[in-house]
Amino acid sequence: GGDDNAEATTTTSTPVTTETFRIAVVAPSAANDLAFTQSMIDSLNVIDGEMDLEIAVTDGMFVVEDAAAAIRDYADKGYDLVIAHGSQYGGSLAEIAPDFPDTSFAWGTAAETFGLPNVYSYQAASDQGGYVMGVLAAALSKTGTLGVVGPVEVGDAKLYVDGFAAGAKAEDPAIDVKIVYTGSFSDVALASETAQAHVTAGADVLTGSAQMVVGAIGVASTEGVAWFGTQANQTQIAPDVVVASQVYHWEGVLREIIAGVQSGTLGGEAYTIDLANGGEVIEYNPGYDLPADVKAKGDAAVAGIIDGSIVVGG
Amino acid sequence: MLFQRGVQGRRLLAYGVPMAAVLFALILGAIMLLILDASPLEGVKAMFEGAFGSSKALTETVLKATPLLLVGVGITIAFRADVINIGGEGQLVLGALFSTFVALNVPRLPAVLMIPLVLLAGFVGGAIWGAIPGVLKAYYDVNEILSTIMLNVVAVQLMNFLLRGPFIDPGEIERGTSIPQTERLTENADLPLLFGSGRLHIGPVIAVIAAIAAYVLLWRTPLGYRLRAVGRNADAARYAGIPVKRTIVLALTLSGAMAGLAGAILVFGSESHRMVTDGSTAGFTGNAGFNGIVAALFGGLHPLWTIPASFLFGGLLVGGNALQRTVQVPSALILALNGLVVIFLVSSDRFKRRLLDRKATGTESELGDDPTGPDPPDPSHPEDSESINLVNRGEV
Amino acid sequence: MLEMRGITKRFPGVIACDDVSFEVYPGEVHTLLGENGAGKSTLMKIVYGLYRADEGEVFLNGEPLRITSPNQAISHGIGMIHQHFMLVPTLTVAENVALGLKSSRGALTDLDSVSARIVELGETYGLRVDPSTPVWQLSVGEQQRVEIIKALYRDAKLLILDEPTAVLTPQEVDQLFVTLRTLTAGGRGLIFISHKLHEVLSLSTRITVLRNGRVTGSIPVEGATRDSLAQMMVGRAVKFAPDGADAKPTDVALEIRGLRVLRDRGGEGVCGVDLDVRAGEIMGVAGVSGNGQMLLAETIAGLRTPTAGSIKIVGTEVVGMPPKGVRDAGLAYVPEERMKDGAIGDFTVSENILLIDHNDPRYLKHGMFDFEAIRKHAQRLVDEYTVKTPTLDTPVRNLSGGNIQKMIIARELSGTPEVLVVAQPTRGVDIGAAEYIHTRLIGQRDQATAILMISEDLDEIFGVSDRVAVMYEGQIMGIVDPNTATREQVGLMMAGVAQDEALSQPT
Amino acid sequence: MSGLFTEAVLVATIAGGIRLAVPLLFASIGEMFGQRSGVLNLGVDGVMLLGAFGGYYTVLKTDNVWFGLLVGVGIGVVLGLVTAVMSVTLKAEQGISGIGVFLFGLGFSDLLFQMWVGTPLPIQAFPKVEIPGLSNIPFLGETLFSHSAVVYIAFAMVPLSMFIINQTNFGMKIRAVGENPEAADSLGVSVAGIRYATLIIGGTLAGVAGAALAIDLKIFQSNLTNAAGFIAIALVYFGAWRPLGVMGGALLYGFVNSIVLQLKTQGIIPRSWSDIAAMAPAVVTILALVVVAHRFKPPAALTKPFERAR
Ligand SMILES: Nc1ncnc2c1ncn2[C@@H]1O[C@H](COP(=O)(O)OP(=O)(O)OP(=O)(O)O)[C@@H](O)[C@H]1O
Ligand SMILES: Nc1ncnc2c1ncn2[C@@H]1O[C@H](COP(=O)(O)OP(=O)(O)OP(=O)(O)O)[C@@H](O)[C@H]1O
Ligand SMILES: [Mg+2]
Ligand SMILES: [Mg+2]
Repeated sequence: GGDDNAEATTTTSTPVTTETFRIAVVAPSAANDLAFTQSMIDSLNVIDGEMDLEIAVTDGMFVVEDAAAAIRDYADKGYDLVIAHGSQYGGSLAEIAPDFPDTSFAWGTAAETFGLPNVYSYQAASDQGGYVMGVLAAALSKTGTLGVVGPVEVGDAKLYVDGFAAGAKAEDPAIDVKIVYTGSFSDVALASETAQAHVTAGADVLTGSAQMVVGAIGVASTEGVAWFGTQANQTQIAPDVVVASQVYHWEGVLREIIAGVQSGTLGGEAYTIDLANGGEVIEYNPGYDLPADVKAKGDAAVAGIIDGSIVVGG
Repeated sequence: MLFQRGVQGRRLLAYGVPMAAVLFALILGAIMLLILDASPLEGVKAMFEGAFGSSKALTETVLKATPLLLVGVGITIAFRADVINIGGEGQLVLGALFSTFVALNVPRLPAVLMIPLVLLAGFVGGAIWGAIPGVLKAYYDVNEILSTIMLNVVAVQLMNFLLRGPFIDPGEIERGTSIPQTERLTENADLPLLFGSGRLHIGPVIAVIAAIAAYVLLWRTPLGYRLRAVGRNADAARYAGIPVKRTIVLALTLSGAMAGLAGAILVFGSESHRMVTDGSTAGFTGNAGFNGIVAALFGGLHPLWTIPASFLFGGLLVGGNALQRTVQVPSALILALNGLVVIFLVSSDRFKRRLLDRKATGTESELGDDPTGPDPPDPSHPEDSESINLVNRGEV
Repeated sequence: MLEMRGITKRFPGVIACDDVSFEVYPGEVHTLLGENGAGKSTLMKIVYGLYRADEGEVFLNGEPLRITSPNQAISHGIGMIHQHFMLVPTLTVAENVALGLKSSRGALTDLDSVSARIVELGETYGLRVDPSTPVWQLSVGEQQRVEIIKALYRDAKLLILDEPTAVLTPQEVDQLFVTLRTLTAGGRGLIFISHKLHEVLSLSTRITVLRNGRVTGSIPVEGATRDSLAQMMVGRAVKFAPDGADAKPTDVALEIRGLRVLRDRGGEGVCGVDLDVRAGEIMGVAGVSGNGQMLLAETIAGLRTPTAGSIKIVGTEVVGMPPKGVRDAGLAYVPEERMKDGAIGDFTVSENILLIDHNDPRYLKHGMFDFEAIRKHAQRLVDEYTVKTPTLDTPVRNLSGGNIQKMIIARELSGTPEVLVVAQPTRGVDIGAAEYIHTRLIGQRDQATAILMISEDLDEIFGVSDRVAVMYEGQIMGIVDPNTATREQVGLMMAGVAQDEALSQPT
Repeated sequence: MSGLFTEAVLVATIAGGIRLAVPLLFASIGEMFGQRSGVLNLGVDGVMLLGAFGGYYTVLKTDNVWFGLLVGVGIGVVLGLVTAVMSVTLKAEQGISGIGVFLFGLGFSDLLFQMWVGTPLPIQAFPKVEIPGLSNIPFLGETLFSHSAVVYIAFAMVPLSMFIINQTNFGMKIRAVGENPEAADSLGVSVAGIRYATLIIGGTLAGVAGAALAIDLKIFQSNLTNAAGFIAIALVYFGAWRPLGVMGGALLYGFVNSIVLQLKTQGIIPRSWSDIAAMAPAVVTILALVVVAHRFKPPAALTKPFERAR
């Protein structure tokens, strides 16, 4: 089937009732990466069902300068909102946005708007979800050893991993969280071996961030150890071992940004999705037999973070 | 006179060959577009307009061509000394890191000093990353294909390490976002814009100057003579008193330096005026280390011909991205299309050479090769003639 | 058995063969004679399917023959020993012979049976060589035997030998001729190419002379003399013994003391050599190939580092200097293997002439080449040494071997070297050119250059040298006066007989 | 520190090193054949990627890993043929032509993946084959004789290729063509034919390398190989064009990677140094070659297209 993801890669426009709102997304990895880029595309598609949108996607822009050119071009072509969906694009956006004062830009995941009136930023408090995962993982672990497969210790991945470690320690101060950054976002084989090394070292629960973790998930399923996912729902990769995934729902942020743009506010706001505002959702794998007491600890952590009794990170 | 016209015709035909090859690749691309339910005509139009259709498009193309040209010029120099440099990616990165280091440490230097200094730093960084495989080859017999590939791997990690640690924007630590990038580098190091505004900076001019310099070096100076002599017959060069090992090191050093210069230009001529990594070299270089090799070949491994070749190849890359945006096909298609173009280009190269050779044999000259005249004599295929046997047999 | 009619072959800028007709009968040795670049090799490559003739026809045993590849030539019973061997150095003798043949063991190699047959052939034709040795370890003479075995193994009826003797020692040549006579006695036809007239006269049954791609005559060997052949080749009389005033040697310009040098493949190749060459004399170095002469020459040139000893060029110690330093000290050097060491095939004639002095300010203007000056210089040398080349911009690889040699000698003598080391100066060079080169060497000597001339050609050694050093197993056996010593005496010394013993032999 | 030298860790390190070496081994043995005959093929990574996708997709659809491997073979043959047409018949510049195949493979495998699969779904893995008797040997059994079937196939390629190169007529021709194509040609050996054959072998093994990688990881993703094809090329130089040497190189690369991972897991290499540690395999490979490289010479005709004079 050639058009499984047609909506992600081709322009869709519903019949014009009011004025069509035009959004362009520039993203580093593939639109269906089951991770960072897909979380944004999925969210846009949800909104697309609610209002009259025209969505253009340029994915696979891992070359920052190419992404910058795409951002510029979309702005030039009069898109109402250009989303620079990659933290590495920020530097470029800071230079491009002032050239297009009438265009609204959104940048994520990031915390900064450079003080520009036409730049929104959005980020995910992935450490919150990470914390919950850490609590769950520590509670689930029989060996007292957890394994983390990280890419390079930066950005969203670092935030998630740090949250995970904090959550695990909070649940069980004696727990051993082994964190390995492989040094690559794309080396699937190395991620797989890292997972294997964790298992050898006694880990019975694994997690990891970035697109190369598919290799680690494979090992988790072969070895029958539990896996916690992030950024997108990873259940379908290994239905038997994925316990839960932290999933980003950007819809809320997007709705606010679009509303803002339509009412003439082109930027200046920094959004964070988190557990409290429903942008981050812990999606459990219904097929995984998670002990009720463990799940209760996870729910308690979520509640604690939402009511402020648990503070994650700085 | 008639004969003369025949030669001209054939030369035109010869230069038509690569064009035809690109066209052929594009036709295959059009078929892929059809399969993806997109209009090939619209695609071609988008591509052309995206690359050459407006001053903005041309600017993008020229900027894209700049690292290709510099890397390509470096490839040419190495190739003439019979060295294959696949380390462009790593050398670009090292050039960028060196120049970034300078900009981070002496940010207050006035622009007149700052700009030459960061360019020099890039040059030096790339030169060092080229000199390493050079020394390994000349003095330890380590094949440069192996060492340049391995050094590319090392360069990525070095970049990640530095941008994650010592070079990181302090703001990233403060905000806890930890994006592996430097702060916006000092404005004193921004490459001056050619027309005062817009995006076109002096980078392309530097690249063209470098290409001309490489041409002069290779064909008008004793140093270039030595590079070429070592490339064609190292034994004879040694016999004639040319320091072969040092010349090999020099070839890779210069080759790396060109890539390093490109790295500096990529940083200080970028939109963001900072260095940022996505964890891979390509995220920073845009594969220029590889594409530069292609541009050099497209240019017949001649520094001057590499100028238009880089421009066209840069246009292809920029046009490809525009095609992706306009027709909304997956970006992977563009990469595949680039691959096809390269495949057809290199495959057609022999036809072009044949056409050129037929008039050139026996009278071709490298000495004082006229840049506006015929293509350089076929450098890569001395075995065109059976007399290579003489050389081979010498080792028996 | 072979007949060629009206063969014409053009290369850009030259007609290599111009309406050549030529035939070979079974049991005969038909020699092709001609100056360098006359078209001999080209003609033979046409027979062997390496080149295609532009015009003309080839018949084999009366049948018209269209050979487009060596493979076809082989299957028609034609074998060729190339001017430059066609051997794979990393393979063993047996593997080189077996290459391309059907194996009796199907997909597996059958080197044992091939080896047995090689030994058998070796015994029949006097071509002894160890089948299991890798070819790179063989001496040139042995390699040539492998080439002949290859052809015989494939049962070649017609054998082409393109300058087979150029790189052989006199003993090896004698041995080869014995083999070749055995072959013709068995009814095989031979085409032989050589520049050495005495060889031609002793081996051939018929001689065809080429000049500028055209046949100038085809005569039976009876009645042919060196002078008549030379006349046909060059178009004028050739002097075989160059004359010149006697040497007037002065001070020692090249002083070698206790020199020891290792071979590439282990073992000492030069074992304690002391030698003085004075300005204004030609010191000939006689010796069978492989006795360290080349190591000696390369060490003097700075291309090798000795393990012990000293080399002084007009008083300057050059051991430890890079080749450039040695040249700056006053050395010029004509290497043995011209295409490997002496010239860059892809470079043009003028670029090659520039090889040793591309840094010379005379050819530079503002640090860049002064092409006008370079061209003038190159043109002068090409004219002076009659290097046959279409243009100065022709790649040297397209020149014939002899012309490349002349170009190298022209280049090396163009400075005014204090010391000239020249190895095999006329190897593969036609007699006219050889005469000229000898004259130039003597001329250079008379300008007070010290010349060390290494040669395996005793005619050359005796004709040109003022003194002769004989080398054997890395040592100088002695130094003799060519005017008093005989060839036999030198030959004995070359075989390791001590000087006093050799000189006491009756002459 | 305590955990480092336990037997379990040692076993895991060795087994991991072997697993990481497998795709490299397949690909570099294949590349070695091409280079022995005088052709440098820089397109290995592209072929691996297409083989990886083909293998993955086939297993996804058929649930049969052997079909997947077979499709890897098929893709390899086709691309080997393409490479041969380019480098042998059209005599394209070898230092460059492979880059086209690499870029094409990188893009096209991803394109097909996005068109036909979309989001990554897991597939079956190779069955583990415990060699009867041997796999029960303490320590050695676990490290060496308890792997998936492809691992054994990969290592079986080593003696097999040694046999082909050294004992068969075909191998002799490969060596001759790579050293002195003129000489081989003058004896009627088809230089082009031999080079076509070696490039098809090379393509096949690269295709298998990719398929084996994808099936072993049970997944496909854009740029799955992460430039392993280039490493494989480098390892041919490392192994001095000899099967045993190439195997040594692949194992060295795999082991250094595996050891570094274990050290990271054990916390011996601090996290702040993880990028620096990731340089280790490349650096060690270069350093190892510095020690031994001068002893070996590449095939004399490597990178030089052969053309008979006319
Ligand atoms: N491949 C080629 N391209 C151009 N010219 C060539 C080529 N091969 C030979 N020639 C020219 O053809 C002429 C004949 O060359 P050939 O090698 O047949 O001479 P030869 O008689 O064998 O000389 P020598 O005695 O020096 O070996 C020469 O002028 C040479 O420069
Ligand atoms: N390791 C070895 N195994 C077998 N034969 C060898 C080996 N080393 C040298 N030889 C033989 O010795 C001969 C001479 O060796 P070498 O070239 O080192 O001496 P040379 O002084 O340079 O001789 P020439 O005067 O011919 O140049 C070679 O042709 C070869 O046959
Ligand atoms: Mg000849
Ligand atoms: Mg020798």
